[in-house]
Amino acid sequence: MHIAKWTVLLGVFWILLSGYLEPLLLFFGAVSVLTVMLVLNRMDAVDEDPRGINFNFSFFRYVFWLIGQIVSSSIHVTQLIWRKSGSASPALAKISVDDIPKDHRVLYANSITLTPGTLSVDLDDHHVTVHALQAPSISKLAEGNMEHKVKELTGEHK
Amino acid sequence: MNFILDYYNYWIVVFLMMSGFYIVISANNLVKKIVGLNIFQTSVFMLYISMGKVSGGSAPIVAEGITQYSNPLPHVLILTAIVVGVATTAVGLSLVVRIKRAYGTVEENEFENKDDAI
Amino acid sequence: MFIIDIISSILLLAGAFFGLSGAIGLFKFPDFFTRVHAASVTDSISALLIVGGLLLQTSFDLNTAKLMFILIFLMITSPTASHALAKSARHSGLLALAESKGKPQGKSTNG
Amino acid sequence: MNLWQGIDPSQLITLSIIIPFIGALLVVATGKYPNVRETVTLITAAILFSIVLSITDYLYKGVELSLEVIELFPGLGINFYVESLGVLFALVASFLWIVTSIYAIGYMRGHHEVNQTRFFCCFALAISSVMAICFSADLLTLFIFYEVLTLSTYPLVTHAGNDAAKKGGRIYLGILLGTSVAFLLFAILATYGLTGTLDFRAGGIFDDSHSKVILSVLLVLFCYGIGKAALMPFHRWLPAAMVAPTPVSALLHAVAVVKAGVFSILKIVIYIFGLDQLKELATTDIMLYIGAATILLSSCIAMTKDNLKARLAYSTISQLSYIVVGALLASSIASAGAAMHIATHAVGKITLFFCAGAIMVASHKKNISDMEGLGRQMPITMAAFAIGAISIIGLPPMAGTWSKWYLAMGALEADKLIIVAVLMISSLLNIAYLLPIPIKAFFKGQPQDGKPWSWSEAKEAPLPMLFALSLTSIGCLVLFFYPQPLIELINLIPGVSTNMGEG
Amino acid sequence: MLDLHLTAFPILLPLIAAPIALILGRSILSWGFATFVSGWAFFVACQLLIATLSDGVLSYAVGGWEPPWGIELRIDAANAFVLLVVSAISTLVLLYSKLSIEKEIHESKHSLYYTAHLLCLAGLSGILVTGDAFNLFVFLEISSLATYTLVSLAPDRRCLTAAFRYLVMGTIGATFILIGVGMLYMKTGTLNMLDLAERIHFYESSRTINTGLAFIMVGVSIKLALFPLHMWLPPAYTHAPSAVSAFLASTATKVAVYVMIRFIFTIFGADHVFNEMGMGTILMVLAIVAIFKGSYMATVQSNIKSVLAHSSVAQIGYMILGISLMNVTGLMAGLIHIFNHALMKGALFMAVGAVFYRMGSVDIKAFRGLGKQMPLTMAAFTIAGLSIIGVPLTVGFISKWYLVMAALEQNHWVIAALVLAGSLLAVVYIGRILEAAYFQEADQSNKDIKEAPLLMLIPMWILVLANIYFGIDTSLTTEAAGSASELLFQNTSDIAVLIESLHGIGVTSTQEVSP
Amino acid sequence: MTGILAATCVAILVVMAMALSRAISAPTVYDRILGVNMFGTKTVLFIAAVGFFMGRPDFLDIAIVYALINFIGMVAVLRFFEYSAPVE
Ligand code: NA
Ligand code: NA
Repeated sequence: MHIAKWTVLLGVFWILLSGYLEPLLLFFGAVSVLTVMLVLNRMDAVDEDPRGINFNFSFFRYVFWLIGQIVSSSIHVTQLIWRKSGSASPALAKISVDDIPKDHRVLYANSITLTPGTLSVDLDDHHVTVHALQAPSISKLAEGNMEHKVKELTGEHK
Repeated sequence: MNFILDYYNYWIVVFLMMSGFYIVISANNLVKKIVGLNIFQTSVFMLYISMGKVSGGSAPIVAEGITQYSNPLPHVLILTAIVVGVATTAVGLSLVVRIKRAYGTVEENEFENKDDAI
Repeated sequence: MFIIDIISSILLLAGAFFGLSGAIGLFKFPDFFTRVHAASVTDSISALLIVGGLLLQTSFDLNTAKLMFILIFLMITSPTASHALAKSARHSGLLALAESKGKPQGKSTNG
Repeated sequence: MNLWQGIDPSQLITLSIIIPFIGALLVVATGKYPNVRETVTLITAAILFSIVLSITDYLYKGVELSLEVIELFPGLGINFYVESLGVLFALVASFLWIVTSIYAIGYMRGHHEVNQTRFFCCFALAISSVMAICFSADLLTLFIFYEVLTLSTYPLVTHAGNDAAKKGGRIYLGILLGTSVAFLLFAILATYGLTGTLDFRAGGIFDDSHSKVILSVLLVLFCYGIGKAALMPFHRWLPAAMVAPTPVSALLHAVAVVKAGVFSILKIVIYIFGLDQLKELATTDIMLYIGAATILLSSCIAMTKDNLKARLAYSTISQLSYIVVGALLASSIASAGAAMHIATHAVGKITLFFCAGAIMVASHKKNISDMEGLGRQMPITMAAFAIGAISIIGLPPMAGTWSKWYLAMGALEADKLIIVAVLMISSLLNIAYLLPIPIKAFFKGQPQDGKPWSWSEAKEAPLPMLFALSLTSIGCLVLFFYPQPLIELINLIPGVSTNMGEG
Repeated sequence: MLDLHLTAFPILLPLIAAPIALILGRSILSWGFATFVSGWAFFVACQLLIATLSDGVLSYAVGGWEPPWGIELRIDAANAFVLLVVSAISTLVLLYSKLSIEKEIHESKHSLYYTAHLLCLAGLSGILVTGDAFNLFVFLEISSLATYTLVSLAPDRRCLTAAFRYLVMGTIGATFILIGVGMLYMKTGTLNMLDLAERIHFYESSRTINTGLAFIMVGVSIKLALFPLHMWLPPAYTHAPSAVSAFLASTATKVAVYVMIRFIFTIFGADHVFNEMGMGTILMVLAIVAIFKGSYMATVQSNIKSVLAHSSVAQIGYMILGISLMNVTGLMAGLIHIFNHALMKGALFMAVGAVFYRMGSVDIKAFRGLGKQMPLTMAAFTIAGLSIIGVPLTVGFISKWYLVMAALEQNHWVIAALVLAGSLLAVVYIGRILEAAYFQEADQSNKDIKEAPLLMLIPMWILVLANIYFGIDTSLTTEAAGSASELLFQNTSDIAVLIESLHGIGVTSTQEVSP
Repeated sequence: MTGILAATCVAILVVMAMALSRAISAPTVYDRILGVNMFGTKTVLFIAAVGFFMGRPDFLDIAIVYALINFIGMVAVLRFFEYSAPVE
């Protein structure tokens, strides 16, 4: 099932990019998709298939929410940049990720990094080390708002 | 002044060429020599591409509604030249790897006297 | 159709503005990790706005798809890159300003 | 007598060159069985001599013999043509090859020399190239085989294979190759550039259209280009080649190498420049006086040499310059003298070398000072030495008289009295450095008891050597009493004649 | 008229064979296959030469695209002649290399060696056959890349630094050519050589074209190792495997000489390059310096391959001198020396390779006493050595004769003398080696050395006998080189006529170009 | 509209220039990588913007390729530093 899904996805992507539908070019497309699948297959043999994030409606809601976060934190950081220098009070902290299911932790860490002001420096089994431009950002993060949103994705409402 | 402005692309070519050439000659580290060689080759690519420019001509990829294009031939030639450049770099770097393994260093002054010694 | 151009211009200019401020931040901030934040500004908001502005220029065709792909690709890869960079720096022992100044670390929640 | 009546005459030329070459191969093939090898050499030499005789016969009959082998360059290549001067040299070389082979057999065995096969093989190759030089129709062919002669004799000079041989070989090759490439080849190319031809043509190929200055320079280049003529200062290769065993010296001095040198000079003077052209060139006199100087100087040096072979070497250098001087006198009779001197000097000098070799083998004596009283042990050798010496000096009844006579007449005809004086003085010098040797050998160092000499005391060299040296000494005599065939042959050379007043 | 597709064979055969040789894997298989293909290419080269000598120029539009748009393969007497040399030498070297590389290249790299050799052959043939200036650059790089790889296969680690330096200088040279060709294209808008020749002279004197000419001449001078741009050659040929040195010394630089000839005579016109641009004197002076420096350096080396490498630098000086004399005989001398030098150097390097095969060293000490122990190899070395010196009845004499004759025709008496003096230097560096082989005793360690195996002796002696044969029967070389130089001078005079018609003025009284 | 696009392009160029200068004069090697990476991602935006400015949106293909190469380059450099990490 997994292979079929990817083959279709890559095929569509190939056509989107090329925009040509002549048989010869389609043939080349098929060949390149096939090669990628072969390589993908070999890679799959390397590490087990992680349960992908399911792209349902709640995911898109999360994305929009994240964009909002990005905008606000960017504005915040930009203000910081334009203010006199020395106003930044960087901080480094470890935040527990025990409650977030394994396969969503990457999304959580990326979301932290994506929103300017906070940067996930390291991700291990129990914690994500976060570096923040301003100390309060860490505490804001600690409140778990983003954590909550990520968990919602998995459908487990605590 | 307009001598420089009108021919700014050729000035870039000359600058790249000379800096690449200088690096090739003066660099002690073999990898840097290859970097210099690449810069030197890139300057030639710039020369060819800029000679192909037709004033008012768009990029030489066929698209509807565009009648005037720049001359595609230099671009095609340079595609080949890039491939040649990449091949040369590949051979050069593989030689550097083997020199490192054989001499333990890629600094030209260090392995110069290694051989004269034996 | 005039409206779209205006919005697009606004988005583009905003994107440009954030890009420039991020670049300036690159010079103003004291240590490496703070500079990563400045850089991520340009990677995230500036890219979003500029690509958004460009999207409005396209008439919902192949180019739109390509732009969307670029945006999605950037949104996924730039945080990963920043993370990898920071992690690599950290692993090689580069101290963040916070640590080097002995400031109490931020309140760490439940262990 | 013409044994080769059957085949087409011009093929004789090919035969004369190929036979020694095949001989060389056969010698190598039969290297392991010395007796067979020696007979092969002798047979080949005999066959060659017969071929040369039949060529001479055709020459007398006025049959034109010419052969075009191959074209190296457009309009230029390896071509042969028989003319009397070439025949003269061929006769001398082929006859003396037989004699020297006989001699060498005795010497090699007596002196148990190492790698004799290489000696006989290279000897044959040298003769082959000499034949090619004799019959070359143009300067290019002459040059090609002139070089081949140098290369084929190099292994002979470095026969011993030790350090001295190597050094000698280096000087030998250095000077001969150096002069031939730097001067001779340059002159040949310049001549071709000027005239568009290199053929030997009676009266010469230059004419008044060519600038005299260039021709004069060419003359100098030719004279010095032919290093084998051993004109000073390019003579040092000859003494350096003394390192080689005596049969090789015989080959070098009498049979092939030096003869090829002076022969080439004569050919160039007669067939490239032409005697009358020569008169008008400024450098003719300069080279003439250099030749004269070489005669005198080398005779003086010869006197100082106690080693017999070294003395003979310097004697050869001076004798060669006789021929060069004869040629440069630009008089027909002087050229006749020069041509004749090739034969007379060959016979005379080879006798002396044979004696030197015999003395070496029989009494292991090299230096003249030790040879006092040797006459008693080696009467025949010493007698032959005396005859050879007298012939070299140029006194009757020996062959040398004729050539010196004609040379003197030539000098007179060209009213170059100074040359006449030089000839006189050099003869005196010859006497000074040659005659004392046999005289001391016979009349000095009498045994105390005054017992008259008896055959029992004789400790002579091996028979083949004795036979060879007596044959050549008789040759000196014969050539004096019956010079007619030789003179006839020389008169056939265009522009050269043995009687006065021919201009 | 032979089938025109044949003109593409010299490139296609080795090009297709190269990967196959790699796939074959086993050394013996790829050796057999490579030699077969090279032999076939040689056979085709013969056909092409015969065809050009009888029917004149063969032109083939690659892929059906008519010139000047498409790439055209143009074969005339000049390149057919050089192609014959290159393919012949390649076949003989391949035959020779089976045993030679056993002692010099690691077993695992044998197929790689044959592949690189075939690629080099394809590149060289491409340079010779193509009529398109840019295509020439591409083939030049193909052959060069293969050459760098070949040089780096030797056991001695110094081959790596030699290969690297060769790569750097070679790439700079090729890039100079690319710049030059670019400038020509910039001004004339075409890359086809003949088309270029016509259009270049439309302009009275254009700075761009002259700069292009300068770049090309310098670039090609690097490729053919003309003094002072020859620095890469000695280490490369010394430390490369013997079979590689044999192949490169006889072909690579020669093809570059052909390229220079092609650019000077066919594209720019000899009169323009030599008289107006004054390059004649520059080339002449550099050539003479190359002759003396190369020969002198050869006399002081202790490594024999280094002697031969420096000797190559000198011999290239002779070729360029021939060209710079700007008359038919001179050009003929240059072309003939390409042929002759290939025979000489091929044989010499093979002989040295045989010594390395037995002795494991090519130092002059290893040559001591070899005259007795390896008689055939040393005999081959002697004859080829005599040919380098230019002794009559060898090919060397023919080249020397034409060169001095050409100098005299232009009444450069001094140059003629210098050439003869130069050849005397060869007596020294060859003599030194022969003395070691024949007069010095071998030390104990190599008393039991046997003669080189048959498979090495055969190609060596084929070249040696060719050295003698073509020194005597010069009909083939004279006819081929003669018609080639006639043709090249015809190109030049066509251009001269063209200039005249374009500018309506009489052609300036150029150096009397005697056809 | 093209004016705005031009302005954006210039702005992006400026950002790229600053990123590059940061990379050149950076104290630590990681600052250099950060600068080069930022330069890379801005190039993607620049190519896209220039494409629209010159009315040739097919430049987007080039932008995509450049984005891919930039990311892979970044990962490659970091892996290299991961294993032999010289900290200046
Ligand atoms: Na962030
Ligand atoms: Na490159």
